[in-house]
Amino acid sequence: MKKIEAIIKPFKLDDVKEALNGIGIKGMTVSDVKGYGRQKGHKEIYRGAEYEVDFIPKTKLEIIVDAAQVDQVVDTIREAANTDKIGDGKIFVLPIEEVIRVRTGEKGREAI
Amino acid sequence: MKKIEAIIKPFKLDDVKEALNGIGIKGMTVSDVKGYGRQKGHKEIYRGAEYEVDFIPKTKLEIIVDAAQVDQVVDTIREAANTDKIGDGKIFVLPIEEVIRVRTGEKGREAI
Amino acid sequence: MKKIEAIIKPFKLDDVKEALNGIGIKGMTVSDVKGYGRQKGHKEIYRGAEYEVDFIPKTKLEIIVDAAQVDQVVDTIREAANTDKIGDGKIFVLPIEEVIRVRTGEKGREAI
Amino acid sequence: MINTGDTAFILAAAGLVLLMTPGLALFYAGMVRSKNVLGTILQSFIMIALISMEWVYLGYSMSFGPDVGGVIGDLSWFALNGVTTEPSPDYATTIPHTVFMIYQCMFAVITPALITGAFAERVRFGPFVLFSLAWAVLVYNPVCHWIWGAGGWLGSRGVLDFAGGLVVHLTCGAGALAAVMVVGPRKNFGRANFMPHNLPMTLLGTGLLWFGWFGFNGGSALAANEIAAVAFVSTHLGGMAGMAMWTLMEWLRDDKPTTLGAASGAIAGLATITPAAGFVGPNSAIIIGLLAGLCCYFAVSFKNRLGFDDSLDVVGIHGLGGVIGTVCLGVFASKAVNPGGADGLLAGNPDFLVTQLFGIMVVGLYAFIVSWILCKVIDMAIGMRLDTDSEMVGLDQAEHSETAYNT
Amino acid sequence: MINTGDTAFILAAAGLVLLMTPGLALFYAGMVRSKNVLGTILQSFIMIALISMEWVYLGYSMSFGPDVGGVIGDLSWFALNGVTTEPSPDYATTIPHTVFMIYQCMFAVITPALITGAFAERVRFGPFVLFSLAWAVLVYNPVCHWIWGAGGWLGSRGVLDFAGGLVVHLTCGAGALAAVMVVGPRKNFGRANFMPHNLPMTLLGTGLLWFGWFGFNGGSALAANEIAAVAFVSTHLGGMAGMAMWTLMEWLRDDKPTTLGAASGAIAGLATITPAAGFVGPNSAIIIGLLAGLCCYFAVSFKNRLGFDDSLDVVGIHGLGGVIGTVCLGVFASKAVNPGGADGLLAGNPDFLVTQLFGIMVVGLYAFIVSWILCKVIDMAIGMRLDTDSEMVGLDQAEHSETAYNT
Amino acid sequence: MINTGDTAFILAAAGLVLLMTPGLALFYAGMVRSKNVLGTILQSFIMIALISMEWVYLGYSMSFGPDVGGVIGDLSWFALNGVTTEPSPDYATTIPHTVFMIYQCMFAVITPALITGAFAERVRFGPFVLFSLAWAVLVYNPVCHWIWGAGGWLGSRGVLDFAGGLVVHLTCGAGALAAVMVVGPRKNFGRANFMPHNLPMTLLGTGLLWFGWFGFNGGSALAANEIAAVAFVSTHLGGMAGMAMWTLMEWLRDDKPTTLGAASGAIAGLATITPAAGFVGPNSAIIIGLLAGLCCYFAVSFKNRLGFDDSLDVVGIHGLGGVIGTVCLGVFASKAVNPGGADGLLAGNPDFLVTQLFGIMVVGLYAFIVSWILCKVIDMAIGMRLDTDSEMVGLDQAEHSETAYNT
Ligand SMILES: Nc1ncnc2c1ncn2[C@@H]1O[C@H](COP(=O)(O)OP(=O)(O)O)[C@@H](O)[C@H]1O
Ligand SMILES: Nc1ncnc2c1ncn2[C@@H]1O[C@H](COP(=O)(O)OP(=O)(O)O)[C@@H](O)[C@H]1O
Ligand SMILES: Nc1ncnc2c1ncn2[C@@H]1O[C@H](COP(=O)(O)OP(=O)(O)O)[C@@H](O)[C@H]1O
Repeated sequence: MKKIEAIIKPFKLDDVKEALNGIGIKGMTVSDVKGYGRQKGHKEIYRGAEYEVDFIPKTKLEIIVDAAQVDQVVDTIREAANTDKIGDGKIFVLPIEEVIRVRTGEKGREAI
Repeated sequence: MKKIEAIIKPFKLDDVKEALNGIGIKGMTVSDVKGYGRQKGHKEIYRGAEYEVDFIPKTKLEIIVDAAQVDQVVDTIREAANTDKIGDGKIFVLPIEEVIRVRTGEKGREAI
Repeated sequence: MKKIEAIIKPFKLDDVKEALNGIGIKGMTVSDVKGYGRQKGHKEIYRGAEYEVDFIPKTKLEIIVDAAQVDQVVDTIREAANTDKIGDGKIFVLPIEEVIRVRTGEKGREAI
Repeated sequence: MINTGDTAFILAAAGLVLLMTPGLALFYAGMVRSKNVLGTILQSFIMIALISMEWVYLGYSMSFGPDVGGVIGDLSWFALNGVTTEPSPDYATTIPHTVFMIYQCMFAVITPALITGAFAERVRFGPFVLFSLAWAVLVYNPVCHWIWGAGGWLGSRGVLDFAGGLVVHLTCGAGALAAVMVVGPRKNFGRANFMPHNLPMTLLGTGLLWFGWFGFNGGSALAANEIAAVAFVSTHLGGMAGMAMWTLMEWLRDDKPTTLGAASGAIAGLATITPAAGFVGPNSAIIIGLLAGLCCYFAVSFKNRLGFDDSLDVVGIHGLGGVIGTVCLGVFASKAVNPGGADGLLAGNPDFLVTQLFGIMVVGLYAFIVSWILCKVIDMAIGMRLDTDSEMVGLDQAEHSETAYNT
Repeated sequence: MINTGDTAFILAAAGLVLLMTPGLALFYAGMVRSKNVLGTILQSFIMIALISMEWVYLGYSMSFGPDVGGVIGDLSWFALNGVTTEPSPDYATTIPHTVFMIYQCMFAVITPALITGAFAERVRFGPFVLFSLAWAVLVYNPVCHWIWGAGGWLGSRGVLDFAGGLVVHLTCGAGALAAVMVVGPRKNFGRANFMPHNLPMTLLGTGLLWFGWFGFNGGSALAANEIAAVAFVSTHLGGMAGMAMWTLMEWLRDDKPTTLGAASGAIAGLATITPAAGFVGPNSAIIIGLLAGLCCYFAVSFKNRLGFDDSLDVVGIHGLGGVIGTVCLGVFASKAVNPGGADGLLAGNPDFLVTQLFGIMVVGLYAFIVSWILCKVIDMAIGMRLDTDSEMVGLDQAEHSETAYNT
Repeated sequence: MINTGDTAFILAAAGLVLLMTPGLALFYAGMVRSKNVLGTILQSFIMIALISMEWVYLGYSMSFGPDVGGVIGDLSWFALNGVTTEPSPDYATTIPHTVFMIYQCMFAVITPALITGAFAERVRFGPFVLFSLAWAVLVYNPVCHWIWGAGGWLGSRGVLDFAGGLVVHLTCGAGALAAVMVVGPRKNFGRANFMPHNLPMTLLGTGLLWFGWFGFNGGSALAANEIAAVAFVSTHLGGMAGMAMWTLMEWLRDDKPTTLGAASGAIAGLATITPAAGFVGPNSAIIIGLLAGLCCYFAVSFKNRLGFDDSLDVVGIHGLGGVIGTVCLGVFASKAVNPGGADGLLAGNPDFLVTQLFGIMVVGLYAFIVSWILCKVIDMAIGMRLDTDSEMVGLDQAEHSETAYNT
C-alpha cells in the first residue's frame, strides 16, 4: 500500500475528486493547508500599506492506494489539478506499512 | 520508530485520548480534516433546495511510537474509536527514519 | 528524497521560514494542528469554573528535501524554533518514494 | 389623548425589545459548540413567529383583556378585536392601544426564548416548539395578567414589578429549572468541556441586549416622562454595577477577570434591576447591580459543583436575578423617586417587602410546577431529548440539515 | 409647525433605515463563500457613499423636487438648495424638511444595495458602481417621483405604496432579474454547491433588518401618530407570519425547518407588507405575511429548478414580495384603518385593485427594461463580469486585495 | 418644563451612544489577531462599568457641576446628589436632568475606550484599567468642563465643539499618541504582518458606530429640533463623504478600493464632522467629510512609513479628525444655519477661527502632557507592557484565560 499526498489549488478539489471517482478511488482525506513556494504570494492592502502575503491557501489530499494503482492515481490528479500555472502543486508518494479499518479491523487492501 | 495516523470521528477524540493515556502514550498531534469514503455524506437544505455534502468532518491523529508499541496502540485506538458504524475511520502505519526533539536535540526513543 | 515534518510553536513560524530561506529551502507546506504532550495545557475560566485545556495550538511544517539536506534542515529548524521551553516541538523524518510537480510532471529533485 | 413624544418613545422601545431576541440568540449561540449554533439561534428566533401569532389570537387577551376574577383576561380581544389606535383607558393612556399591545408582544416573545439557554444543545425542535407555546399560554399569560393586567390579583395586592422581574425573569428561571430537571444533562456532561465556540458573538449579543434593555425597562414607563428617566438611568447603572462586581470577583478569586464574566455580570445586573428600574434611585440601582453580580457569580460557580446542567445559566442569572431584584425593590423602593410606586423597607415600610416576597413565592411556585408538568407530559408523550447520535452530530445537522460555518 | 415627537420619531426612523444597509451587507455576506465576503459587504456599504452623494446633488431634487409633467422633479433643489429646517408644505409638514430629505435618502441608499444579491460573487467593482449610480438616477429617482413625489403621475392616478413595495422592492427585483439575465450564472453553477459560509452572520443581518424595518415602514407615516402605530404593528405581524409560513412549508415538505428558512420567510414577510403597512389592519397583515412566506418559498424552490442564478434570491423574495404586497393592498386596504388610504376589493372597491395592478405593470416593466439596457450597455462597454481566474480566487482578493478571515 | 419629544429623543440618543462602545469593541477586535480578540473587546466593554461608576461619584460633578474658577466643577453633585428628574437650569432645559447626566455618561465611557486602539495587543489589563480611570479623571473631566460645563473657561472664550471634536476625539487622539510613545511598538512590529483577523467584524462595528453616531451628534442638540436636524444631516453627509474620499484615494493610488478603507474613511468622516455637526450646512459637511477622508488616508499611510505603532490608528483618525473638524468649524460655521452658533471665516469672521485654533492648542497640549505623565508613571510603577511570552501567547489566554474561538 502507498500513501499519496497531493497539494493542489483549493478550487480544483471538486475536479480532482470527480476524476478520482472516475478511476474507482472511493476514499480520501482532505485538509486545508497553506503553501509556500515558487508561486508569488499576493499583496494585501491594509490602510494604505501594502503587505506581501506569501503563504497561499492550498488543499491537501491524502489517499491510500494499492501500490499497483499509484501511477494511475498520480496521473489522474495531475490532469485534473493542472492549470499550467505556477502553484498547481505537488504530489508525494510515501510508503505505508499497514492499513486498518477501525470498524472491522480489516487490514491492507480490504481496509480501503 | 513508527508513525501512526488515525482518521476518527471527531466526537471520539476524548475517548481515544484517554484510552491512549491508559497505555502510557503521552503525546500526539491532532488536526481537523474532511473525509470522503463509504460513509454517506449528509444532505443540507438551502432555501428549499437539497444538496448532498459528501465531505464529512473527521479528526486526524498523528502519533509517533516505538515500533514495539504499534500493535497495542492500533488496538487501543480501534477499541476506543469504534461505534460499529460505517465511517469509524482508518488507521495507517508509516515508517519513520528519525525523530528529534527541538528543545534538546534528543533523538529517537528519547525524543518522544 | 525525504519528508521532514516539524511541529513547532505557532509564533515561531516566521523565524523558521526565514531561517530555511537562508539555507535555500524555498518551499514548504504549513498547517494548524493541536498538540498534546509534556507541555502542560493552559487553564480556561468559564463562568467561575476552571477547565484544563490540554490540546495546545501548534504549527506543522511539511518540507520535502533532498536526502543530503536533511541534517542541515533539521538543525536549522531546531535553532530557529528553540525557546528552551517544554513544548518547542518535534521533528520527524519520513522516507519519500516519489515527488511529482503537478504542472510539469517533473519528478524527484526537479520537482521541488 | 395621544402624545407624539410618548408614542415615538414606546414605538422605539418596542423596536428595541424586538431586537433583544436576535441579541439573545447571539448571546446564547456564542456559548454553545459550533455544531449547535444554528439550532440555538433558531430556538430564539422562532419565538418571534410562534409567540407573536399566539399573542394576537390568545395571549394579549388573556394577559390584558377584560379581567375574570383577577386570574385571567377573557378572550373578548381575540384577534385584537376592539384593540384599536384609540388609547386604552387602562393602559398607557397617551398612546394608541395597538402600540401598547405590540410593545407587550415583544416581552411575551423573549421570555420563552430565555428558557432555551437551560436545555441548550440537546432538545428536539418539535417538542420544544410545543413546550414553548404551551408555556406561553399556561405560564406567561396568567402571571402577566396577575401582575400587569387590569384587575390582576397580585397587582391588586400591591405586588410591584416595573418591567418583568417576576413576569419575565422569574417565570423563565423557574421554567428553566423545571426543564433541566426533566430533560437532564448533556451527554458527557462533567467529563468533556463544553467550551463556548465564539465568545465575540456572545459579547455582540450582550451589547445588543443592553441596548434593547433601555427599551425594555425605559419603555415600561409607557411614556417619555420622569419615570422613564428614572428607569433608564437605573437600568444602565444596574447593568454596569453587575459587570463591575462579577469581574471583580473573578479578579479576586481567579486573579483573572474574563470577557464572558463581564458579559454575564452585565446581564445579571440588567435582569436584576428590571423589576425595580422605575421605582428606585441611582444609588440604590448601583447597590442592586452589585448584589446581582455578587450573588449570580456565586450561584453559577456553585451550580458547576452541583453538576446541574443548566447549560447557559438561566436559573443562576435570570431566575435568581428576578428574585433578588424583586426583593431589593421591597427594600429600596421610594415614593420620593416614583410617587406612583411604593415605599420599601428603608423608607420604613416593611409590609411592602412582605408583599414582594409573597409575589416571589406565588409566581416562583406556580411557574415551576406548571413548567415541570408541561415538560414532563411532553417528554413522556413524544420525548424532548435528541437521541444520542443526533446529540453527537449536533442540532444543526440533525434537526435542521444546515451547517453554520463552511469554508 | 414643528412637532418634537414627530421629529424625534423620524430622526430615529432615519437612523434605523441607515442601519438596514449594514444589516443587509451581513445578511448577504453570510450566504456567500468566504472568498467573497468582503466584496459582498462592500457592494452594500459603498452605496451609503455613492447614493447619498447622488441624492444631495441630483436624487432628492429629481424625486421630490418641483414636479415636471408628473414624470420627474426639476433640479431646482440641486445641492439641497432651498431644502431647509422649515417644514416642507408638501411632505411631512410637522418636521424639518431636511429630516424628510435624509429619511428618504436612506431608502435611496438601500434599494440598489438590495440588487447586489442577484449577481453576487461575480461582478467587477468598477462597472458595478457605475451600474448602481446610473440605476439610481434612471430607475429609482423617476419611479420614486411617480409614486411619492408631489404631482407624480402614478400617485395622482391613485396608486398607493406605503413604504416602498413598488418604489423599493419591485424596482430592485426587476433590476435584479435584468442584471442576472445579462451577467449570467456563476462558474460551475449547478455543479458545485455554493454553501453559505456563515449563517449566524445572515441571522444577525436578519435581526438588524427587522429592527430597521420598523423605521422603514413605521417612519413612512412621517409622524408618531395612529398611522405609524398601524404600520409598525402590520410590519411586525407581516414579518412573523412570513417566518411562520416558510418554516412550516419546510417542515411539511423537507420535514426539517431551517434557520435560513426562518430568516428568508421573515424578510419575505417584511418586504411584502411594506406597501400595505399603513393601510391594512393586523389580521390582513398576518394573511399578507402568510401569503408572502408561501409564495416566496415556492418561487425560490422553483428558481432552483430553473437553473437561474439569482444568487441570493432578490427576484424571488423582494421582487415577488413587492408584487404580492401591492396586490394585497388592492385587496385588503381599508379606510376604516387609514382614512387617508383607500378601500380595497374586500371593502367593495375593485377599481383600486385594478389601479394597483396597473402600478405594478408600469413600474415592473419600466424598471426591468431600463435596468436591462443599462446593464447590457455597461457590460458591452467595459464588462460586468470578473474573469474566470478572479472569480475562482474570489472578490476579496481579486477586487480588493483583502482577506476576510486570518488566523 | 419637560417636553416628551425631546425626552424621547435624548433617551434614544443615550441608548445609541451606549451602543457605540460595543460597536467600537467589534470595530477594533476585527482588526487584531485572533489571540487578542477578547482582550481587545474587554478593553472597550469594561469602560462601561469603570467609567459609569466614576461618572456617578466623580465625573459628572467634575464635568458639569457648579463651576470653580472656570477650570472644574466642584463635587457637590457627588453620587448625583441634587441631580433629579427636574430639568437643569443650565443644560437641556426641556428634559429631566438625569437624562442629560446619563447621556453625557455615555460620552465619558467611549472616550477612553477609543484610546485602546493605540496600544492594542500588548498592555496588561490591570495597569490599563488604572490608566483609563486616571485619564478620565484628570483629562476627560477637566476638558469636558472647560468646553461644555457651565462657566468653563474655553467655552466662555467662545470655543465651540458641538459633539466632541475636542472633548472626545482630540483628547483620545492626544492620549493615544502619548500612550504609544510610552508603551512602544508590538514585538516584531515592522517585521511580521499584523493582519486583521476578521474584517466582517470590523464592518459590523462600523455599521453600529455609524448608527450610534446619529445619537452622538444628533442628540447633542439636546432636543428634537431644527439643530438636531442639522446635526443629523451633517453627520450622515460627513461620514459618507469620508468613505467616498478614502476609497477614491485607494482606487487612484493602489487601484483597489478596500472594505477596510471604506470603513476607515467613514469613521474618519464621522469623527471629523462631530465638532461641526450642528453648526454647518450640508454642503460644508460634505467638504469636511471629503477633507477628513483625504487627510486621514495620508496620515495613516504616512504613519506606516514612520514605523510608529499606533496599532489601530487612533491618532491618525480620531486625533487628526478632531483637529480638522474643529478647524473646519472655524471656517464653515454659520449663524444662518445655527443662530446659537457662530460665524466662521467664510462668513467673514476670522477671529472665530483663531479661537478654535487656540482651543485645539490648549486641549491638545493638555491632553498629551497629562496622558504622557500618567502613562509614564504607571509604566514605571507597575509596568504597562505584557512580558514577551504573554504577548506571544496573546491577551486572551495570558490576561483572561479565555479563547475567542473553539471548534
Ligand atoms: N519543498 C516542498 N516541501 C513541501 N511542500 C512544498 C515544497 N515546495 C512546494 N510545496 C508545496 O507545493 C505548492 C506549490 O509549489 P510552487 O513551488 O508554488 O509551485 P509549483 O507547484 O508550480 O512548483 C506550495 O504552495 C507548497 O504548498
Ligand atoms: N483510501 C483512503 N485514503 C485516505 N483516507 C481514506 C481512504 N478511505 C477512507 N478514508 C478516510 O477514512 C474515513 C472513513 O472511511 P469510510 O469508507 O467512510 O468508512 P469506514 O471507516 O467504515 O471504512 C473517510 O472519511 C476518510 O477520511
Ligand atoms: N508521540 C508523539 N507523536 C506525535 N506528536 C507528538 C508526540 N509527542 C509530542 N508530540 C507533538 O510535539 C509537541 C511538543 O511536545 P511536548 O512533549 O509538549 O514538548 P517537547 O517538544 O519539549 O517534547 C506536542 O504538542 C505534540 O504536538
